[in-house]
Amino acid sequence: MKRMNRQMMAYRLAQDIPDGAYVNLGIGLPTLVANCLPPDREIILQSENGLLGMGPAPKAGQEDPDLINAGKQSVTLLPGGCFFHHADSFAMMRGGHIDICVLGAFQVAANGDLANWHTGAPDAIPAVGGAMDLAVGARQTFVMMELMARDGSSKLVKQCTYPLTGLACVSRIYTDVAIFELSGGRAGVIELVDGLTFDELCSMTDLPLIDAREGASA
Amino acid sequence: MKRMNRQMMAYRLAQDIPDGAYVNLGIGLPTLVANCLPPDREIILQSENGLLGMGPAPKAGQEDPDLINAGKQSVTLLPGGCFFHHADSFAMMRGGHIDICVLGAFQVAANGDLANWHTGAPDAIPAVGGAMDLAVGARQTFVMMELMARDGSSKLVKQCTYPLTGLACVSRIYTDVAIFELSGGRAGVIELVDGLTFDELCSMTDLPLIDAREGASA
Amino acid sequence: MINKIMASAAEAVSDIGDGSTIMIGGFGAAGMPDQLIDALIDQGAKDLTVINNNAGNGDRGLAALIREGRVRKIICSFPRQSDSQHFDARYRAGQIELELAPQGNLAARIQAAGAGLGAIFTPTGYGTDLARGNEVREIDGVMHVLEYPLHADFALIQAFKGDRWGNLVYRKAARNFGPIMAMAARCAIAEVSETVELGDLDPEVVVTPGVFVQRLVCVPSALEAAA
Amino acid sequence: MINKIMASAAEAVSDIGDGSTIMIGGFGAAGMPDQLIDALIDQGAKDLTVINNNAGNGDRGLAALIREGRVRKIICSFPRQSDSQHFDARYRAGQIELELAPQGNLAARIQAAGAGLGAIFTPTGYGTDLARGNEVREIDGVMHVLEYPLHADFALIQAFKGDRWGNLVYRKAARNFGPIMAMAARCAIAEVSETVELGDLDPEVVVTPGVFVQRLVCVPSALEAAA
Repeated sequence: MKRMNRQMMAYRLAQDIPDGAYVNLGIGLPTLVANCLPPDREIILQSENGLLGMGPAPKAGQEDPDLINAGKQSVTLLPGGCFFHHADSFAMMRGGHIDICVLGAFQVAANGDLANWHTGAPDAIPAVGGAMDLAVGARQTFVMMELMARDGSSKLVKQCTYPLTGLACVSRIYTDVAIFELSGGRAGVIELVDGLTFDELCSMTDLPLIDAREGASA
Repeated sequence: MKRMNRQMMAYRLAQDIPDGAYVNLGIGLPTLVANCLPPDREIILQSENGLLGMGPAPKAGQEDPDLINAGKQSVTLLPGGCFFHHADSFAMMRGGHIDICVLGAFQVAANGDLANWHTGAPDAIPAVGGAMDLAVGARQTFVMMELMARDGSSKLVKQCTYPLTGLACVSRIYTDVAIFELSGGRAGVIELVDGLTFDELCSMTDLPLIDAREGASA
Repeated sequence: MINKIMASAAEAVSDIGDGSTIMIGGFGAAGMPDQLIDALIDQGAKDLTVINNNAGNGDRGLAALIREGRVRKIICSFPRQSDSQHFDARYRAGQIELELAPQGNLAARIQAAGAGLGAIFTPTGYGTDLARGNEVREIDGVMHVLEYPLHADFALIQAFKGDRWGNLVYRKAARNFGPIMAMAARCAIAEVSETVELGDLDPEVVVTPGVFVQRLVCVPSALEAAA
Repeated sequence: MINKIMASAAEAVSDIGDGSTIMIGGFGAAGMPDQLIDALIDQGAKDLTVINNNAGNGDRGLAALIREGRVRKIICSFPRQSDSQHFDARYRAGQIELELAPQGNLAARIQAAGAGLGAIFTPTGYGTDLARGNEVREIDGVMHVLEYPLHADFALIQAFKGDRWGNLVYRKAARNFGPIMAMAARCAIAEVSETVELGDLDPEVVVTPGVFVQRLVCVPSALEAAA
């Protein structure tokens, strides 16, 4: 089995974003997708802090402290981009105007429940940001994560044990070993990395998966 | 008794608008106030259709179809004025940002109830516009009206018989014969035109009025 | 490549079906998308529910749509005006349904739809005939009524300039309902006086970000009319 | 004559009392009104409830206010960051109360306050720990939670340019919470990089109409910092 690294995951996910899509990339892992967008497509990135048409990082020395993304990193604005206030920014999300958001996750349940904001550990300082708004507001919520946690457990679960971000909101999960489509309360596998069998994947997740790959018998 | 004409009423009311006030003048009679504002005060007029800093009517031939007031008459914009959309415009009113609105009325009750949008006649086509928003939203709602209706009845009443615009929202009434301050469910008379006695006014309204003129014993 | 600019008003409104709910921008004639409405009249869609502040002025725009008998119901705040004769006639003949809303609640409900809110408690209209039947609640000592968002299938609006991403700027008080209607409709269509190259609109002054606009069409004559 | 321009940041914040609720603009450092906060620290007000998106970054602005022990409670969406050490320390020591809100609900509640709404039903947060105890309701098949407006005694915001009537324009993503916080506070105070003559701001591009701003103060160094 050849696991994908994070860059490859980002590249793979980016291929599934159609031309003309309005996309919000969550902080952390999803940010990598910005650099992998197919150059022949026009994809418009929204940043929760009031940018539409966000461009790549500026050249060294050209950073502007007033031009940052949700992760507070310096960015640029493409021609055709614009600025707006926070209420309008979240109206974009909550009002269903963003086609796709990509979020990281601690856990995703087969029914689409998402946990990505708080480990629930008693000494952790919780922080939620815009995750809950994106999870329920975007037309589609994609998750990008390694399938297995550091302790070897699957992050795709029957039921989340971490505090929830949103209910039944995730439609796809892009992992380092497989891509899952969540629908009707169940997880379908639509792609596997080379060298991994469907049965091996099932044993990794301990979940009843559906083989939904092209050509697979349903 | 020397009744005030509409121009005099507008002039009298304008004297009570302080420097720096944000004011919305309803369509009809209150519009006259715009031309009577004391020239030594800076008073900023809001128009519900998205103008702040509304100026006087333009010179003939300089009308702009995109620059109109709530009554759809051509206006101008003063230096320092600006434009905004309807949701922001009514946020200004409903959010308590407008100091004074001036409205016309069919009836006002002593407790401040206002009726000014609909006669209730079965063949009338109702139209409300921004009256209900202004009535409840402005910090103070002034009414400007002739005291007596055409049929000789008082428009200041114990209880409105016309459909209501807002409850307990009017604080002052500027009429052609007297100025009333409404407070605690009762109407106080704070000014009378020359030649009219307090008792004569009481008989005109058929209401228990309070003599709240300067120097009057309460 | 994203290009929301359509070749004609006719093309822009071609898929508006009978029975659609349509927001139409404008406060009186200012901001009224006359050319899109003319195209809609030509297109023939009927049985429409229209959301506008008024019920048409004079003989153009919304007034013409009403005159042609295409509007089954209108949701507005101020139908009765000196020049609303086409609405008046149909209303008195029982040929058009009227839902009257206080103007600020109308705007707030449109904004709520665009922002994905489920409902709002607003003080406006409490205790009046226009909130009869609404759920009421006292909040912080003030009585409020519950109002639901107003969504639409299409919004027809007028703007000043636009680009191929759908970014819009408006002209003076013609802005009125345009920005919030664009947000509240499944498909927002703008007629603009001028289309400009991407990047020509200063990102600080864009009023309607392109994400809220699905189609725009350039109608130069509106510019001339305004000049 | 209306002149909302104050001589100094110290004068602008002089009447902020102990126990006040204060909205502070900014998303991270962008839009953070550092100089007003410095003046507030000098002024000495304590026991403050602060509404901001974060809980301070680095050693300046809100972070400094927290470090000085003036903040009793913070309402925000994203306190924990790599450089939120001053908040982290006080939070772990039990010296500051945290009310966490999803960022979009935070923005919507601030906007609702400015717009005079009594409450809103929002889908965000339903079924999560952050909406535990909130009234819930299914509307059009979607579950919503009831959220109440966030009002403030004062808003401290940063803008780019302003005039004596209080009209403001912002710079890039520093706009963030400024426009809605100005609307939600009883007294909104803006620090601007430049004050301009009345009429110098194009009426089409004013982002915050002056009616929402009570005081402004020119802090030219912010311009230099941004340049």
